[in-house]
Amino acid sequence: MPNLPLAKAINAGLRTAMERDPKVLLMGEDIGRLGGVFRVTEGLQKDFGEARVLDTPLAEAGIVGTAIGLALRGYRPVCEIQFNGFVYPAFNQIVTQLAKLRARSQGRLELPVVLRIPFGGGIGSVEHHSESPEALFAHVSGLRVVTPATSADAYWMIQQAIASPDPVVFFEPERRYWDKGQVETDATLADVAPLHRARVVRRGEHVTVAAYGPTVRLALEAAEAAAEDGTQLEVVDLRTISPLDVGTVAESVRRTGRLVVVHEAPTFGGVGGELAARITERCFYSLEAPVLRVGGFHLPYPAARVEEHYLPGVDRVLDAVDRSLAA
Amino acid sequence: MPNLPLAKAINAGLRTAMERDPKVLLMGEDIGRLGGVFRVTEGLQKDFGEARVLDTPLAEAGIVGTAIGLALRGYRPVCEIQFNGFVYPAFNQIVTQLAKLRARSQGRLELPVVLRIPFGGGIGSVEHHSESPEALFAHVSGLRVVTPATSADAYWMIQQAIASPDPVVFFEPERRYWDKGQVETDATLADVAPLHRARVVRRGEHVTVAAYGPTVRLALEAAEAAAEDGTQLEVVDLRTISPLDVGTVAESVRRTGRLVVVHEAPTFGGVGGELAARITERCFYSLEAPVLRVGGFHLPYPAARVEEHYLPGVDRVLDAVDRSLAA
Amino acid sequence: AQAGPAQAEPAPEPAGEAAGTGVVPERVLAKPPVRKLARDLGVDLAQVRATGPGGTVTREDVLTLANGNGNGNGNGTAPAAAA
Amino acid sequence: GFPLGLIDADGQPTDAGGVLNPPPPEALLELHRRMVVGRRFDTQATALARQGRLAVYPSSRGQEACQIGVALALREQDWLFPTYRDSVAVLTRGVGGVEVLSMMRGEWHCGYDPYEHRVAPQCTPLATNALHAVGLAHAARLKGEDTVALVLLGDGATSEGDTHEALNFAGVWNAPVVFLVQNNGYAISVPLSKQTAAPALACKGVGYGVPSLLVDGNDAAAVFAAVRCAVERATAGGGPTFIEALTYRVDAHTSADDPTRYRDDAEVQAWLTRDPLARLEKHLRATGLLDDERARAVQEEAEQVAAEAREGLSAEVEVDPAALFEHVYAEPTENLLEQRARLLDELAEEEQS
Amino acid sequence: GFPLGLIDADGQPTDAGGVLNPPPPEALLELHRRMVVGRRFDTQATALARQGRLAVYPSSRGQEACQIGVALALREQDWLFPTYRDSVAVLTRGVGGVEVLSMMRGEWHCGYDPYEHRVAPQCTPLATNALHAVGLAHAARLKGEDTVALVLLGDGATSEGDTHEALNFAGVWNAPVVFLVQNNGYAISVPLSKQTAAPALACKGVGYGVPSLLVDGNDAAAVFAAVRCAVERATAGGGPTFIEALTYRVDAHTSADDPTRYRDDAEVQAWLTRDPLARLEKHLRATGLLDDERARAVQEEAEQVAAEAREGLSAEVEVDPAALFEHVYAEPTENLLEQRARLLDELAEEEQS
Ligand SMILES: Cc1ncc(C[n+]2csc(CCOP(=O)(O)OP(=O)(O)O)c2C)c(N)n1
Ligand SMILES: Cc1ncc(C[n+]2csc(CCOP(=O)(O)OP(=O)(O)O)c2C)c(N)n1
Ligand SMILES: [Mg+2]
Ligand SMILES: [Mg+2]
Ligand SMILES: [Mg+2]
Repeated sequence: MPNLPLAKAINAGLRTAMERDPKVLLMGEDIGRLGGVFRVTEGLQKDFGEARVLDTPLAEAGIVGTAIGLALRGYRPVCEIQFNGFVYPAFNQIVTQLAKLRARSQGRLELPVVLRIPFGGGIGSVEHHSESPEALFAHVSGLRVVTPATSADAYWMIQQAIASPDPVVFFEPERRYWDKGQVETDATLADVAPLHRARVVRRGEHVTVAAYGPTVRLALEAAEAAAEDGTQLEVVDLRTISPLDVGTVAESVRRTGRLVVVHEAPTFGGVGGELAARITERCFYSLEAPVLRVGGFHLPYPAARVEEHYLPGVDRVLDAVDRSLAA
Repeated sequence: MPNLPLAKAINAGLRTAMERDPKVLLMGEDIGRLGGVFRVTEGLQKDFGEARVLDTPLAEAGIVGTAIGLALRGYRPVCEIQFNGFVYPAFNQIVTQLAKLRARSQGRLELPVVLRIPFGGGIGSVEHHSESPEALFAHVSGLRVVTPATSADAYWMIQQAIASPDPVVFFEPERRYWDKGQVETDATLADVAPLHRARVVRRGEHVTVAAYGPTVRLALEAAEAAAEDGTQLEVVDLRTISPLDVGTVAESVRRTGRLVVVHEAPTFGGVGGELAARITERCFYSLEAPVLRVGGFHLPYPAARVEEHYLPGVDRVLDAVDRSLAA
Repeated sequence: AQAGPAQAEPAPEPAGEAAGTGVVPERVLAKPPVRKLARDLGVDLAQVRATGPGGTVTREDVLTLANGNGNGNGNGTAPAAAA
Repeated sequence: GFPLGLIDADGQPTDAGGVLNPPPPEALLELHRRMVVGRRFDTQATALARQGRLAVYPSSRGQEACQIGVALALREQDWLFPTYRDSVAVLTRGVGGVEVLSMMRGEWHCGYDPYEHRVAPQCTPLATNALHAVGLAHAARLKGEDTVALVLLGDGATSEGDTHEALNFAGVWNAPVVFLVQNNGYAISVPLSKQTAAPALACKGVGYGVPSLLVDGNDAAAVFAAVRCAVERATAGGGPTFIEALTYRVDAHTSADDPTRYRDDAEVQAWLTRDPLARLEKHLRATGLLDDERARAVQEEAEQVAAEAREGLSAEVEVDPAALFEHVYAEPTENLLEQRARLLDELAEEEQS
Repeated sequence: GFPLGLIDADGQPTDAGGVLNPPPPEALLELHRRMVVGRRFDTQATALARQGRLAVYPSSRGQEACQIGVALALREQDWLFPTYRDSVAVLTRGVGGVEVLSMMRGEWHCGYDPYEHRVAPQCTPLATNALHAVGLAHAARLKGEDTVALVLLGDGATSEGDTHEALNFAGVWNAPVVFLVQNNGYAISVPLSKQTAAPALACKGVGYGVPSLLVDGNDAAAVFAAVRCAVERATAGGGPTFIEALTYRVDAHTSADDPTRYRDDAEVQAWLTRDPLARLEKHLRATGLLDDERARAVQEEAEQVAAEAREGLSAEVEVDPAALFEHVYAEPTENLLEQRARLLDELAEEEQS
């Protein structure tokens, strides 16, 4: 059971998927010879050739648009968007085409395209490299949106995303790329948890904390800290953003009576609002406190020097936990 | 006090703004000689000339991108996006540039650009002509997002949007273009309600219903119907989506204890979720029932033949009201 | 769920709203599970004497009245408990 | 001379500078037959829109040489990526008349199986389909299949960034794809002079290393020959071709449009003298290929197609709102199932009351 | 010959086919001085990035002829729209060294007042700035001002749809704008051959009716002359110009990049023989315009600029997190004020503990 950094786990997952299915192609800017700016595709062009790992021209609409055409003939393109802030040139292709062609064709056209997007901050980068745009994709029907928080999930979820008959936007937490974790590579796709299920990653009775991608580790750190004060947090790794696994969270909240949602994206219009609304609908009479959200301010993501003030940290999570308990 | 259809009220507002300030320019596809596909700009090119009412090439990124350049030199471009479904080619310019250049320049660059976008369904149109993408813009900081529901608001809000030093996304409810309403054109911009305030448009004690744009009339119709059964709905026209005027809604909910939010966009990830979360945070102890949302299904907007099943109607609003009262 | 920490600190929200606006809320203030408890026990919240922070009705307030050893004051707007 | 043509407005043969191969007689007759049918279908659809049987209809009247030239020049295994304006090309490719009009009728789907006739759904967001065509063409190359993709674009659509990205990818990948721009003079109300300062749209290919042709888009023989030539080049590994076909939209942009606001009738009249159908008919009559009998038979067939469309569209369709939820994903999500259940409840309740 | 040049790699004058006007001696000396300073600044910035004083730095080493040629050819009233790679051009335009590096230092803002030197914020989302330049140029025309906008683009950026839309709008509006592409051979790791199949990027202008030039981008005199020529044309109402400057990125893409993964050192070495600074120096020495004394003075000035940057960047900056909330809107929204208050509370609490 190898111990892999998250980036390497995705690399391994891509490799496995490419070995299993010759229709899996990788496309993107600098993913071939360079192996991607985060080296997630390192070595794959060398081993699978230029026909299966394509260094495309620099044009995101072009990447997604041609991926759609490839998918129409049975390919399963996995497109790398180099950084979160550069997905927008492709937004038209994603929203009006990739997401809708299945419905427009009454299910006759299937587009098993995966868009890999590194997201989130904390790596000291410059502007447009640390944003969290997942809510913009979740609102668009026809897309599936997921994000792994650990190496094990990264390895399996990328394979599940590729195997999915639907387009999947696969967000990769930049600041967790180098975090290591055990990966059970001997299992099979059928054995592992389904792509669209949240997972309780720590049990606790006082407050449920829901997080995804980069904030899962943060939530776990907060849980450690809270435990020292005698407060037991239950941490849910959402894993899937669209569809949201509201059931798993609701089950937890019915026990704890309290929920804090943590993400890096601005709270305003973010995924936390949706989860808060849904949980409040489902668990109204169990709620001892309003669902609280911890997230980014409604600001352009600020570059390296100021990001520590922007990013939700353990203190902010604990503060929300306290406010929840005080209600 | 003229009685104007909403489209004509916007036309009149544009005209007034252009007369007052020679820096106001209109740009877009077919807005000049044709007067726009909804005729909102009718007659303006004739009266103000081709230099101030520009028929642009067919390229939305081009429209918004050049509008930014024009704004850098003091112009106030008002861009028409022909239909909601065609704003996405401009999304990159809107999100990474229009919304962020003020912050990136520490406030030295001011971009008083207005994007007019007809939105919502109910006019029997084909695909991509009836969508409600406002949540995608609300999540993006640096943009202001508003929508008028009446001719009077249309007339004044478009002028306020143009006068705003910030970029404003101005959503126009397509199916209300032909609805007539009194417009008090003799007032001044300083007299009328501020751009970013919600308004209680009907008083009632039992349930608050918040709506915006095309659904305001729907909410009022529901209130009429409910009143016949003795249920008094308080109807709030949000008017502003970003920033949201949560205070006005909270004040109402503290009295009624119940809130139903109505919009045409899919509820999943929509503006209703944000409002629900915020109101629940602020009015937790006043809420007799969870905030309920009435909105579009999480589907591609279906064209003419099926839209009546998709669009929220009076029955769905009343059903939510009943569910709220039953909680 | 735990009552301990909740009693240690006043709930900021209702207190803030009531104090901040100077407007006496017209509704009985209670969190949803307390509302449910009252309903399950057949207690009219308006009859409960509210002792929670910011004039909120607590679970104990409901139980007190339900057990017959409370005297409702009828308006549910008891002064905020001392913080 | 430019644009390249094979049959001039008076039906006289020209030589297209030897660049294009004149189609054989059977091909010319087939072009004629399908143009007659296509025009009749188009007229019928416009009438149906006027009657409210269609939500809207964008006519291709006057552009039949492009519609039919393209559809017939493609081989069975080739793919067509049409726009909303290309109903006649789609019809000619084999899709049934009622199916072709599904979108315009207000359905939530394109109405046909794209794989059956290798026709992508008619595309509304302009120029997005150009990239799909390039991707599909590249897929064919990867698979070693002899398939060419052809995308139809309007003059206005060439201004969109996606057209540029598509040409660029096509050039770099040497993809077997044909870009055919029907330059019909207008993007709704905007004339070409406000759309581009290029001397001709066909110049654009140069910037991508993509060979380009400018053809008379009202000359079905020329369009057919140009597309054939491009398809053959692509098949031989020669890569993409960009074809600008100069034509004119005789009718309104759609049934909802009022063209008198932005163009003179004189302009329309001038173009009517270059009518693609009349010129081919003249040519075929002059060369003795077409006689009255065949002309009558063709006209009857056209009436038949129109009648079928008319009848098909006057039949009330069962609307199944539940079907809306079927194809958003391969399997509906729980969220969609809940939403569907709610809708079905509503409908059941309505039934009762 | 192509590309057009005025001074070859050995410092010998060439005639650029008479197309370009050789700059006068003072201009050549100024080009030299600024290139020496620019290169030193660039080396310094790379070093600061290595030391962690900058979050990242994209070097323009080897591209000084473009950076300086452009900056000096523009007139005071003209506007420059630079990218992340164009720090040296921005510096040369008058922006202070520390300010130029603000973004790369990890600030949340560009660091300078765009109106002071008429330099837009350095732009990261590729090609978006091209449209801003066209809009600003059009604004100048509307106002009747004699202002030209110049946008810097990379070879990779020409693949983005926005570049195409910008060229098209510029052509249609006949806008006084210059597109200058520094074709430095790579977009990060992707060589030009995978970026386009065009024989040259300069061919692209044809498709927009925009006159184009291909110049030797390592020849500062040629770049200067080409831009001057374009500016004069624009000023005279001649509209936009597209200039491809052939050059090479000698250093890594940024300080975070490892170019050995995608290119041979031999290629770099070959380009070093075409160094823009060395050739101009050779030329100036040969023509007697540059002597040791001036060379030394220039070098000293360069050291001075580097020292200032070094010191400026080693000074710790006060970070005011509250400032983040100031400039999102002209007036912060209530929501932002609440968020700011929350942050300030947090910080106050941290202070205490
Ligand atoms: C991205 C996008 N923007 C705007 C529209 C609205 N629209 C529909 S057709 C049209 C004009 C298209 O002109 P052209 O490409 O010349 O094709 P034609 O209609 O003449 O066949 C416009 C602006 C659209 N469909 N897609
Ligand atoms: C829209 C967009 N996509 C991707 C990137 C990431 N990126 C930054 S620089 C770069 C390469 C740019 O190459 P080129 O235009 O040739 O300029 P150069 O770096 O060589 O100066 C890429 C892909 C970006 N900044 N913007
Ligand atoms: Mg056209
Ligand atoms: Mg684009
Ligand atoms: Mg480059």
